[in-house]
Amino acid sequence: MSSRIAYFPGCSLEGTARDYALSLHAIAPKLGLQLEELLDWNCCGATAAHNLNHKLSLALPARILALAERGRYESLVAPCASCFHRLIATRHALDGKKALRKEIEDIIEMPCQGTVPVKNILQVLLELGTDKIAAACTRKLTGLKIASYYGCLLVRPPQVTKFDDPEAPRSMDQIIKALGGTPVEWGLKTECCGGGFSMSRTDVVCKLVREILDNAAFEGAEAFAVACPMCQSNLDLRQHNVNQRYGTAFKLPALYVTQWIGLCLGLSERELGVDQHFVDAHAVVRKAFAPPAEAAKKAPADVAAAGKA
Amino acid sequence: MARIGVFVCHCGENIGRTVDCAAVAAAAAKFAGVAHAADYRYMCSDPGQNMIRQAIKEKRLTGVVVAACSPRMHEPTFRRATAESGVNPFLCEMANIREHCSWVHEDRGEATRKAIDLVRVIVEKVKRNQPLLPIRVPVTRRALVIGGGIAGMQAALDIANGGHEVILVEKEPSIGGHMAQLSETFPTLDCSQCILTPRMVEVAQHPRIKLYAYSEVDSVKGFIGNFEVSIRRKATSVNDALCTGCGACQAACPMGKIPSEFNRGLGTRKAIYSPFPQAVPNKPVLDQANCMRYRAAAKKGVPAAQSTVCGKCQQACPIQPQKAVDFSLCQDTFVTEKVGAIVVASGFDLMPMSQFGEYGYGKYADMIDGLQFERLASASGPTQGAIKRPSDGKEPKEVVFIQCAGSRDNAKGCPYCSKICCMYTAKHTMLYKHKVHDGKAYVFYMDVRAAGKNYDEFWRRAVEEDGAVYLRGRVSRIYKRGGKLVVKGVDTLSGELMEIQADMVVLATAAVAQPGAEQLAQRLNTAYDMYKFFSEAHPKLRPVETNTAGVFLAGACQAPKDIPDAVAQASAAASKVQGLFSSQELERDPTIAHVNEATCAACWYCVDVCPYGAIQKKEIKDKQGRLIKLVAEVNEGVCQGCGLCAATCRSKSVELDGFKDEQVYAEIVAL
Amino acid sequence: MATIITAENLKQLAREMLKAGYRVIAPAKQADLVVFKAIKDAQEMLPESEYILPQASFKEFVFPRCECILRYRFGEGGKPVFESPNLDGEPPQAVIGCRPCDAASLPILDKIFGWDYVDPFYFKRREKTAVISVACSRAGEGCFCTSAGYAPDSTAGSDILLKKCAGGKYAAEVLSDKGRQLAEKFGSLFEKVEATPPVEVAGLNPAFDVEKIKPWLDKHFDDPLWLEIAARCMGCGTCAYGCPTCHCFDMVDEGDLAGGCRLKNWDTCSSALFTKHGSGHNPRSSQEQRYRQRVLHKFKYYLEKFGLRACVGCGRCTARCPVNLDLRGVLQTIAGKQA
Amino acid sequence: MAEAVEELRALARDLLAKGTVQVFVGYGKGASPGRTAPLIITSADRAAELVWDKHCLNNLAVYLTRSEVTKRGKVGIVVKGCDARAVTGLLQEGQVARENVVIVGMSCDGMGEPLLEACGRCDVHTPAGKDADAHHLACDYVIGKAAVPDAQKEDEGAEYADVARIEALPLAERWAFWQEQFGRCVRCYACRQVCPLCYCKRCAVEKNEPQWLATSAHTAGNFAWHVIRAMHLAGRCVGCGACERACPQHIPLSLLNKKMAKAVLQHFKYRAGNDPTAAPAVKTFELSDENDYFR
Amino acid sequence: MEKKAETEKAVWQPKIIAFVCNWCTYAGADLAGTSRLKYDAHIRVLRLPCTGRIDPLFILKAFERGADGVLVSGCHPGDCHYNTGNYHARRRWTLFRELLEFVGIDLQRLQFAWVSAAEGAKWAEVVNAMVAHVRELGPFEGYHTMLARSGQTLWLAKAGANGGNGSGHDVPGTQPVERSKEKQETE
Repeated sequence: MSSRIAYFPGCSLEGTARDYALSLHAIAPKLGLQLEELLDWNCCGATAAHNLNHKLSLALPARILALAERGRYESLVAPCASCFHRLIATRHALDGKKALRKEIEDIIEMPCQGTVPVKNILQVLLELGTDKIAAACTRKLTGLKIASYYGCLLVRPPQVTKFDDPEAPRSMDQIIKALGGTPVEWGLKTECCGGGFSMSRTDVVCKLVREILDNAAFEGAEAFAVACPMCQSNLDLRQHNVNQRYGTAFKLPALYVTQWIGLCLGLSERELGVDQHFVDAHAVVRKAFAPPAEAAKKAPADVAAAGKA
Repeated sequence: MARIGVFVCHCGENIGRTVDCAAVAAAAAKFAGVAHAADYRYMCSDPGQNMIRQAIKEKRLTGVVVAACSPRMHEPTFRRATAESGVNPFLCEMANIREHCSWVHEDRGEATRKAIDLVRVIVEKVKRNQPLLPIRVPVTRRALVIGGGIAGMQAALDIANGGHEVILVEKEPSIGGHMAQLSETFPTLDCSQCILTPRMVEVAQHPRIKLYAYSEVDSVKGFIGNFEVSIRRKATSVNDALCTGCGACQAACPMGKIPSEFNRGLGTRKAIYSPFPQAVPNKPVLDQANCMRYRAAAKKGVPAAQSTVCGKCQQACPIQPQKAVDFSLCQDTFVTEKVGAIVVASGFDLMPMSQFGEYGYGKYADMIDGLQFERLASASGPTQGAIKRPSDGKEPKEVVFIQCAGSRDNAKGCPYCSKICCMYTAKHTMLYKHKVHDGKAYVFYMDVRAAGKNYDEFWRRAVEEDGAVYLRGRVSRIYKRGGKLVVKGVDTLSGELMEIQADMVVLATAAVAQPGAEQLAQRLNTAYDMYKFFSEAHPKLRPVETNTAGVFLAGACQAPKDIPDAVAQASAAASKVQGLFSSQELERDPTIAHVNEATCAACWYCVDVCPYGAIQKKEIKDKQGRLIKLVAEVNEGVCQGCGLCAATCRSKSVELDGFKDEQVYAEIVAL
Repeated sequence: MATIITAENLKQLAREMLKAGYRVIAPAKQADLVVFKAIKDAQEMLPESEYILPQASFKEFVFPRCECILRYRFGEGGKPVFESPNLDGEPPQAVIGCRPCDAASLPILDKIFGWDYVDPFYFKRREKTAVISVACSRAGEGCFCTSAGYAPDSTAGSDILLKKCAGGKYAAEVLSDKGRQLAEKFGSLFEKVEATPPVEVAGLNPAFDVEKIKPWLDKHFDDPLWLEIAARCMGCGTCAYGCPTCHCFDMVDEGDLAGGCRLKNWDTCSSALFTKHGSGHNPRSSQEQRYRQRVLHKFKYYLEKFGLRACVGCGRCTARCPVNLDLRGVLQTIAGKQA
Repeated sequence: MAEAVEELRALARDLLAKGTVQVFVGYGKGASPGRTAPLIITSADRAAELVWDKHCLNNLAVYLTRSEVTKRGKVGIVVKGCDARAVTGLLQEGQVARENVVIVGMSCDGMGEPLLEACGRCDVHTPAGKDADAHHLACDYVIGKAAVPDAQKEDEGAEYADVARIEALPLAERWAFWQEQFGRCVRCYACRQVCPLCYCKRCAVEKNEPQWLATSAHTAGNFAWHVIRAMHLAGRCVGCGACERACPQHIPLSLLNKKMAKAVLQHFKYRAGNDPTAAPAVKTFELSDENDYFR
Repeated sequence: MEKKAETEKAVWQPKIIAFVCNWCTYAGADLAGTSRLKYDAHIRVLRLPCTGRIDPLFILKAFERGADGVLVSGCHPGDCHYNTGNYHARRRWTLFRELLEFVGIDLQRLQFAWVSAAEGAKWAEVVNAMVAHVRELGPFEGYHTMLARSGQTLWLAKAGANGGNGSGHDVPGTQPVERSKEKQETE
């Protein structure tokens, strides 16, 4: 059975995270996911709105929810963790609050009952079933050590997202496992990456990203799996700055979980936009799909290289 | 026909000033059923009381109404006077024309009219009052103490020394409780075992204390003075009568890898074991789940006695001819004890570390809780008191102590303060520094709460003399990096983010209720709070009683407590019990509820609303013993006379003596 | 020589009686119900075509559901002072438009209230009451007057009996002095005609032979039939309180320390409390016993004592009964049995 | 309905014949067309008298506490989905022992012609059968399958519209309205007698020491009687409407009970008769219960 | 006419019955006394062990006795001498007051308060407020008329105690007494 899912790109999947969108749309048909882009969608307000105006920060996502309801969709998926968070947080905020909901409905001039559930990409994939994903694979990430990095918005706050374990999430690791990869047990799965400070306070972001890279590498990770444009850009874009700043030599490509899946479905790095990353993923990918013998030879070297201060 | 006497008091000027007492008396004299009415300057004075006594005799009064001050003031006085002249004291009532009338109103006319109304009301009530006799309940002068920790032991000893028999029930193989696990105690740093073990021995040897170790309270029937308690004695496979506690069996047991509960998993024990060397009673118990023989027998589906597997413990037992280790003793047994009072001292537990996701769910070997540290530091512990970290036995050089791990944390469902952590953490830093001189001890804290004799001085010593580094702030995350635990927190005083590469982390995890406290409370039909701690009857004035008469509280089962507090409360509970035991019978206020069995519809609403569980179901049978119907029945020993049942009963089949429907009705109609 | 009154004049009669200070009791609408009520305006009175039987008889205008029969208060020294309500002030009243069955209940009630002790409250009202009934031009589903020994045009209890005839007219049969006085007093409204015009009177075949009832009852005080019928009886008073002939009452005092009054309230033998003793013992402890009492009282005891049955066959008890306990059916069954 | 009635008769015949039950309570032919009457039979050969049609209004649960029925042994009883609520109430309050009654649930598309207003929003057209969980009354047998779908759980607004209509009146008009209604009551107690939840051996109004409630059918007495009855049914009334149907004076008694049901739902989030394991709202409390009206 | 109305208002005094628990409110009222606080005299206190003992029947009966207002008061939530009596009572009242309002009774005439043993001042306040409210509403005409229609003469009142009303006509045999005369009697 294929259920109609409303797809909300938000700004990043149209911009910085075009590769995220690319890979998602590449794998969706292969997995039988029926994504329909929400017509006339608007900005979710992201971090900016609720710093400026509480009502606005609710009204913007509310309108998106309303559109999904009008379209009678089974669910609404927002691949961007920030969009996801705004949408689900709004749904939560309006839940059971008659007066507030009325007010917001008046602002957006649409009924907003909160009937359509909001999901992030991981939820959608898990509900699809890891076995189904595994089955669809044409090749496997033979034993590639991948650190799943969730960041702050996918699983928190728990009472709102009601998804996975807020302190030690497992969902992405399960998918990686299904792809034949080896999930890395590490401590900073949900540590802050610096998010929006990427530009304004690069120093802060570098400090935070470094710790993440460091711990992941230390636990033997060869690459990251992410599901948030913000995380991806910080890990990927800033890795080079970190190495410069701290004299480290991290070389941990950060791929969207959708990209990892795509690769295993036999799609090319280009089709999935993997080639658009700053940290070149090619080597790791090649290794992943290379026969085990070769993989064994290659692995330790760059791990050792990494993490040296 | 009723013959009521009405006595109006002037209370000097207090009533007379605003109420025309003579007029009130005159009006009362005209009420139907009033045989005598008089007013007097001071009714409560001897001459005043004599007036009443006389009138009762001369006018053959059947009831007395004293219009004076509040019944809360002088009701006992006048009821006594009434009783002295041979009329049941409950046929005397007061109309409150002082506090409720003369003192609060100015207009003499109004006040007098109101006074007359109030008197009429009470006259009508007294006409319908019935003589009541105080309820006498026989008291079994034996006490049950649940829990053999320091509080339970103290209570047991005090009661026993007071001359009464005590049944002491402990669920572990040995008494001693958490205190037995402690290395030293604050604020004196004296060795816990040194002060505790003599007490344990005293309990064991006390002629009036019957100790049931490795046992649990299974059910409680009855009420104050008359409880019947069924106790489950868990199977030990050891014949206590024969066993000398020589320990040969333990030595012989091949199962060496079982984590020791007493050492909180830091050490190991055998399948047949006593938790620690000074255990009381010093008899081992056999843990069937971990015994080869029992496992094998279970697989085969034969009783262990018939199995031939292992049996080394039995072979090793020196007792002849019949061995003390006896595999036929494999079933729990039950004993019933009759007691008059119950002291609950079931203690507390620590919040499991698995609840701390941000700290890795306690997955990290080198993250331990307070009690585990006590075991590390204890001379009798798994490391003989040497501070070695669990993972690799290395001596930790940097130790982080985290207070309020769970406590005062709504997110962990535990907003209260655990009270003991500040002090024992300070103690831990000292013990650590005394043993690892070059070590560094960091303490993350919210506040240091050191109220108590010599407490503040104590933690200051930890800082000033032993150089513990106190950081005011919370720890946001701990993760493993190689051999280190990376502790990320903030020092809110300097505003700095802290990151400490620790060798070992000690969580002062919240003190929580014992698992099973809830069930125990339900068995005892006592209230417990939202955190499953037992509730006291009144937070200020009845701190050691429960809302169930005859059940008292001692120690940390009521709320987290340190040793001195627990001991003090235990002694308080003990003295309550001895007070209760001071006479053969206990006298209770007779204003209690009764059920009209003819009209009771058996809907059990009264049973469910009664705050005291004082109403039970009663079977009505015919001569042949066939059940005719069930009805509600009030237990005189337990009922406190609130009348909730009476108001709840739809068929009006429950009446509350002293406030019967007829009485209240008459009062209302008199207005 | 016969007397005629037009429907219009019947209304006019009501109007003039009201003017003359009468309490006029007629079938009128009360929400969705047709009831007997003391109308304020002749317009309220329903035309004969719009009802068969009001939901209860007009009994309560001669035997109120609740009336004060004694007032007392305690004087000086608690001595009681009694005063009895005086009904002389009560206005004359006329029941217009009731059915012969209801009218027939009055002679029955007269018996019980006028037996060894003459109930002044009942008879004061009774004397002041004139009954102008209208014969039934059609029978209701539940009607069984013909089985009960009456007919759609029985004269019993009526002072004037009207029978419907063509052209919205009624042939008026004056049956008593009271009726005669009325006919004279309001003579202008009646017209004399030579011969009685043809009248419409409903035909209703008897459902059973009432004579067969008592003989069976005489012999079957204990009979499984009672439980079979009455196990389903709810024990409420809907039947009794709608019945034209039920007359049982209870007496209660309501008051306070200074005085009060004694009330005479309708009561019903269906209620478990009806026979309950102070001791708690109840000679009629179960519903079938109580239902048996109801039937025996109406068709045996009353008949033996007063020569009348306490049932006029209006069928209200069955219609009103929450569990549709069918008296007519029960009587049919009994009549069908061999005594 | 035709096959349902045959199935019902067969089942009743079987239960009585086998002695599974000694007495069977169902519906039989009424005295007049458009009515049925409760039918209580003790022998299998009378099973043919059972009927099942659009006029089976009575809530038979009331008989489960009547000695005239229970004294004959184990009872088999016919219930509609709505009546099952009353049975649930009786189980909750220990008036009926589940093992002493065999419950035959009848699937029902709604009763009355025209359809009863309450049936319009019925959400239990088909009573729960053996497979029901602990939180629903499980009928021993369920006959038929309702043709009409269960109503969606509508908002309280629609459910209590008639109550709201009264609430909307100014106080004085409300008072006048009820004065008129109560003024008509003749105290036949049909409302109480037909109510399955009014099972008390001795009703509050029958207590005469003291006589809290006047037995006289005057307005004041009636006022007190109906107010207290509503109180005694608060959180217990399952809304079957039997009282109102039984009232010969057509007093809208359901209004009072519905008002209480509404209040109980609003304040205590409880619906009577839904869950045999639930604690009735009026014998428990929450620390957080409404407190605003206390000074 | 005007004048008559005024004099009537002047002569009428409210009749208010209070049901209070023994442990908190009754003690609180005692405290009001010992503190010599002054409050309106037109309240009559009936003492019960606990608000949990107060049956709705009591309140109806109070109104039947011609009360113009009824006050119910006990321990604050959590302070009940019997632990939970007032919680159960609170549920009862939450429903009962809604019911009475539903049948047209102004809830100013039935008020509830938590007054602790320490709140003598609050008790005085509560009473004064209550009496003031009822004074504003005037006599409970609605109920009194119903009683009158039902032949419920308050004989005690006629005998000269507070309050008072006439007797009516709905129940035959009880003779009408015009209310104004009643009121003169009360003074």
